[in-house]
Amino acid sequence: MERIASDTRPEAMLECMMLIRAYEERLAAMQAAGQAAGTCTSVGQEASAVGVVRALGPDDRILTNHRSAGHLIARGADPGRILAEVMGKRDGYCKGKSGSLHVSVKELGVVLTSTIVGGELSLATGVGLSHALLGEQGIVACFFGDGAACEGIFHESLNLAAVWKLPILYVCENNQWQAYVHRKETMLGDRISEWAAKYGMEGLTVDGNDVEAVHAAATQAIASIRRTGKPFLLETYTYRLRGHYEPDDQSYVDPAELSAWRAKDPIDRLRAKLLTSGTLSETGLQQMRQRVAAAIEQAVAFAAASPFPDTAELTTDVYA
Amino acid sequence: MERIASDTRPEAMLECMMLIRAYEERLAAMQAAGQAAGTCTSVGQEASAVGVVRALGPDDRILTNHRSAGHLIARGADPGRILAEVMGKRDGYCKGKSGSLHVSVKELGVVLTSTIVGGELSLATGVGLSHALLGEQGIVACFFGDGAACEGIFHESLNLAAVWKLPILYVCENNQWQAYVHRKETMLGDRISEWAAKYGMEGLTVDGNDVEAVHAAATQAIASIRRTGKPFLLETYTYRLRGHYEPDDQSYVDPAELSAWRAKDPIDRLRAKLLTSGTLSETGLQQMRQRVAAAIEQAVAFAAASPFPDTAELTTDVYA
Amino acid sequence: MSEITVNEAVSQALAEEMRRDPRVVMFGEGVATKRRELVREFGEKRVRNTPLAEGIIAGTAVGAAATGLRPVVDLLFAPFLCFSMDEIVNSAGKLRYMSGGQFAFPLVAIAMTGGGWTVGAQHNHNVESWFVHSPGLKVVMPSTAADFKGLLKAAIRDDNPVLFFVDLALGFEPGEVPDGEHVVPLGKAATLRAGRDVTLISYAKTVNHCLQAADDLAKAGISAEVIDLRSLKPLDEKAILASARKTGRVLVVHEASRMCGVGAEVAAIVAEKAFDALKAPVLRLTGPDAPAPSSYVLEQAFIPQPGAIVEAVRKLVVPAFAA
Amino acid sequence: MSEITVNEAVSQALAEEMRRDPRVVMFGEGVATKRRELVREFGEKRVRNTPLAEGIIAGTAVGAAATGLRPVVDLLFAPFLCFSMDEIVNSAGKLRYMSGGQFAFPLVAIAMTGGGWTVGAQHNHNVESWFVHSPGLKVVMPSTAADFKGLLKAAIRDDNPVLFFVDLALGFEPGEVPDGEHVVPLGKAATLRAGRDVTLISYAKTVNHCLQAADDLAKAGISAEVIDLRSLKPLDEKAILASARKTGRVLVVHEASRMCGVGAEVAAIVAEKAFDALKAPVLRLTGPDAPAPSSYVLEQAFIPQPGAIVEAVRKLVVPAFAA
Ligand SMILES: Cc1ncc(C[n+]2csc(CCOP(=O)(O)OP(=O)(O)O)c2C)c(N)n1
Ligand SMILES: Cc1ncc(C[n+]2csc(CCOP(=O)(O)OP(=O)(O)O)c2C)c(N)n1
Ligand SMILES: [Mg+2]
Ligand SMILES: [Mg+2]
Repeated sequence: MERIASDTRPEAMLECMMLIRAYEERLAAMQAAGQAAGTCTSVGQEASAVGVVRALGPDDRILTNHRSAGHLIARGADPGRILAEVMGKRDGYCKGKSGSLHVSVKELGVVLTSTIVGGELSLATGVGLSHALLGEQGIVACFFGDGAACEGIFHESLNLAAVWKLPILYVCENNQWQAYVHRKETMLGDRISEWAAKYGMEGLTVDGNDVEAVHAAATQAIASIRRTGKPFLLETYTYRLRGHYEPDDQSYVDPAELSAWRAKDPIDRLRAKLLTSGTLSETGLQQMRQRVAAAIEQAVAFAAASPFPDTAELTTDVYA
Repeated sequence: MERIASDTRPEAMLECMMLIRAYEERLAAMQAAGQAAGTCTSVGQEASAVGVVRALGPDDRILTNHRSAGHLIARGADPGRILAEVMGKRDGYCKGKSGSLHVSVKELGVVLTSTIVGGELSLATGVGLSHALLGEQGIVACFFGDGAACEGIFHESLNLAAVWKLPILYVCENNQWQAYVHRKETMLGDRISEWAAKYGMEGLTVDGNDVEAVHAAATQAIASIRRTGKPFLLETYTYRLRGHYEPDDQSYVDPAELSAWRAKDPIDRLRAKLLTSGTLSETGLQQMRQRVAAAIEQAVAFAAASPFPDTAELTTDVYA
Repeated sequence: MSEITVNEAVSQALAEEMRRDPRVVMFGEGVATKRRELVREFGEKRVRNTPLAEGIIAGTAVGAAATGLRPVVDLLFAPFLCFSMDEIVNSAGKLRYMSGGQFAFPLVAIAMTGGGWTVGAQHNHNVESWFVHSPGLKVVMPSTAADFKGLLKAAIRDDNPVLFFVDLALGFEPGEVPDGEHVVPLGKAATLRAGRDVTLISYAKTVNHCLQAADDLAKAGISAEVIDLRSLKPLDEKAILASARKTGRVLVVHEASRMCGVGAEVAAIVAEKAFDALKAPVLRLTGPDAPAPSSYVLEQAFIPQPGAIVEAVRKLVVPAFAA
Repeated sequence: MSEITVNEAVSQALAEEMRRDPRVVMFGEGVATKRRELVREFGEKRVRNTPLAEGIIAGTAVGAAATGLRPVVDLLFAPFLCFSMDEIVNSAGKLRYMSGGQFAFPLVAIAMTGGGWTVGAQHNHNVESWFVHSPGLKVVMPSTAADFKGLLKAAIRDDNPVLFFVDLALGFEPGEVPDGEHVVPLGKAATLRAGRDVTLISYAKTVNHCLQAADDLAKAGISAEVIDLRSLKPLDEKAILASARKTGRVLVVHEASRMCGVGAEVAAIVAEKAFDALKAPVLRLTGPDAPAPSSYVLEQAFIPQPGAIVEAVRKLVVPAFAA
């Protein structure tokens, strides 16, 4: 039985970000060692994931993209089952059938991880319609990248959501990269949230490396959606600190830009703040690190121990 | 041999608009009588077609949509050959293979009439790229509707044209209708030109029922494109006075809206103005009417006399 | 029984299923304008016009289906499906599997196609085989008013995504439809005429051409069995093979182009599984490898006509009769 | 002859054709990042990154092709072609015809697909048969480094739109490629191994599986001919039929799903035109009717493997050998 995580204390959000980071770095290391298939990490973007997801309620639903481990873990998904899925094991959330970039978890309200860039945008309106028509309480959070904002489906999705007044929180994680292409090569503007006005939708850009700011902005946006029923576009301005798809030597990345953003690491930032303010002690931090490390060891052991699916699974779950 | 029309005197533009109107009304009558297949007319929108097309030079290229008769005739296409195409006859511009909604005329620089809504938007950037890379002088005019502006390809096309600085005049003929759906059901805003800014593109809305205003705006926009190499979005705000696809009883149209727009008929307007100012005499107008009527009779006779294609044509022109 | 047209059969099916199940919703470009009676009965929330954007229309259906609704979307003409391929193929068809069975996608996408209205290749393209080839989807393409009604009802009740193709030349065709509840199961072919010498296998409007050809063949003493596939996926292999084994001669007829069409699949199945019963090569009579022309004469030449079917059958049968 | 990988063969073909013809341009998501050597040699105008938008990438290629350029676009993974279907099918494939021959569309669209990288069904889907079914397009899917080079060069020189599919498991496969100009004509199959008892017809990675199976079969005294189709459209009917007539037994093998796949077309052609020469049913061995799974064990089970090919051939051949 899955449990939706909901702790919004800064130290809980810090620990969650640390868990995401540890999970993804471990996975990247395993991949480099040939122990797991390639994947996309969200290193550097943990504040965006945790800040938004922890602002959601239990009835809300989530759709996300290929860089979804942070959203999943922030929602309470088990890193062991995520990793088992990445490794194509039977205990993965999707029985090993989806693999790394498409983990969905119905019990947690995670309808979709789409590795078709924009797939989450195309389904979100339908989930929003279900919420609107079936009298459900929750709203729909749809995470997508700045790259997805270049796809036509972005335009179609936002326009329809605005016209039909669907309860959708669009979250554009503007991490400056679209695989191997810098965002500046693909659009002339700088702020994707500004495109919201065109659809008659509210939009806002927030510092995506400040989890408390993200959380506050998301909370406000969600309140507005619950009140009005109308969609909202929140942009978390951030940076992809690792490569697009592991392994990736980032040879195409401007080192100056990269190190400028490294200096804004969202985990370092919150940790420093909490230590300085005394909210977190060094011992407390030490215990966090140990809990995170233990969780990762447990996850790796779980995934490693999980068997591969039976080949009979090849053709099950195709049709109802 | 086709001749590109270029006369921009108001009375020439009036006569051209009258020719378009006469052509389309005759075609609609033929369709009602079962003598021709269905088609989309541009009745009420002639000023947009003539104002823009007559602002183009001989090296410019045109891509347009299903409501293209006005653009074709304004460019100098022969109504007889257009009609022959609509009727599926051998002397149609496309040998009868395309039919009513897809007439292209290479010699006139008309690369495409797309009946896939948005098809013209998807090809326009490529034509623009050819112009930019092959050192050609001309710019590219791409006509599309307010409905096409809802398709994702609108977003993709404008964004790419802006990023690559392609010499494209996007002309959105905002006629308030998208087949059987009023534009207000499909978007919250009112001006499509305002979407241009989002792409870092210049945009402008002009009264689409005033041919001189349209011509002036297009001339200015084209000059800017020739000077800067950058795209421009011009919106001609107008109204579709007949139904979507002949025959169409317009039962779904608000009669008050329709009659308000009928009062702004672009042909009546210019004619009244030219008569009042003395640019055109009643006799001159009478002669115009006769020329137009004669041209239509000739076109109908030409199309009627043209044979159907040989069935061997079924499989020619598929591959090079 | 009452006689209604194919279009009326479709409208009846929609209304009945919306009445039966409040989760059924319908939307698309102009749906609310063209189906005023549905709006009147079920309200503007369940019957909607959309912006002109096939991608998000289909995507909205997929997302809605995953979370409790049972959408029916009208995508107008089959070539416009090109703008919905990601949503239909990559999402609707794959996400049940990719989620390990967590989500279901009960939705119906309706599209018109086929020659008869001289609308040209951007409104007329028989692409049903694309969806037969793609996993997770079902595909239906009826030929009679009764089947339009019964199969559309079954499609709406099915828990999988179903492509429902309407051959546009059939819209005003009248046909007898059983009164009361009438549901035709997906995956069952119909034998419209029994015969001994040859099997004609088809779907959509060319079924009628096969029936006409069978009449003509009967006059020439050749007894043709006519099978209407109705469902292209699941495909009724059993019915195909039973008839092929019975007559030993098979001609597959459809308007879609030949290469990798449904006819290729039927021929391949017969060549594999009824090989020992075959008395002649398996033939296909299909539209050519060309875009659909607009000109009426070319459009008619594109479609396999009864005369061409008779001729093809003669090639199959005459050697045997001559022998 | 020099030994290079498939990826190198593709790069060589691109560079050589861009050198030969200044109208050849290349663009797509990350093209300029990943092909720095082309940018260096031909400049940023001819080798471009694009925004992440497959529709306009393909559409730009179509418009450019109509007006004097010869674009090559990289659409990355085959499932992303779902976002380019309108541009490829409705525009590139149809507009020559719909314009009555006024415009030509010389362009190449490259896409990767196939199992081997465990990337799952949204990156791996063999949809080549969709394009074979659609008019006005050509389709190529090579298996050897030499053919990758030679066919890509031919595709770039062709005046029609060509879909060029890269089986991604083959990227690092080495192979002998003739030195100097090497162009392989579209539409010609290659007989990679001559045999007497059975014909194995395949394309892409499963050609290698057929060759391995043929080795094993040879040890069992069964002589298998192996044909690599290379071009799926135009399809080399002559080569298919000649071999079918020679051996009388045909097995078609591919990774794409069975229904309405290229195997169905090949089987249907054989069943029609080599009927009298057939000694056994025409068999197909294909991927299942399921999305491509990610898990390595399932992904391998999805792909027809040499062992399964041997088994299928035994079914075809043994009765005859036993008799
Ligand atoms: C439709 C589609 N096109 C291309 C790709 C290949 N691809 C995967 S991720 C990616 C970049 C996405 O950029 P963005 O949306 O900004 O998300 P980010 O990876 O930066 O989180 C690309 C091009 C894809 N998966 N799907
Ligand atoms: C992709 C696509 N979707 C739907 C249609 C059906 N259709 C033809 S014209 C039209 C309305 C187009 O509206 P707009 O772009 O505003 O042009 P207008 O007809 O008003 O000139 C529609 C929905 C089509 N031809 N192509
Ligand atoms: Mg990004
Ligand atoms: Mg309009």
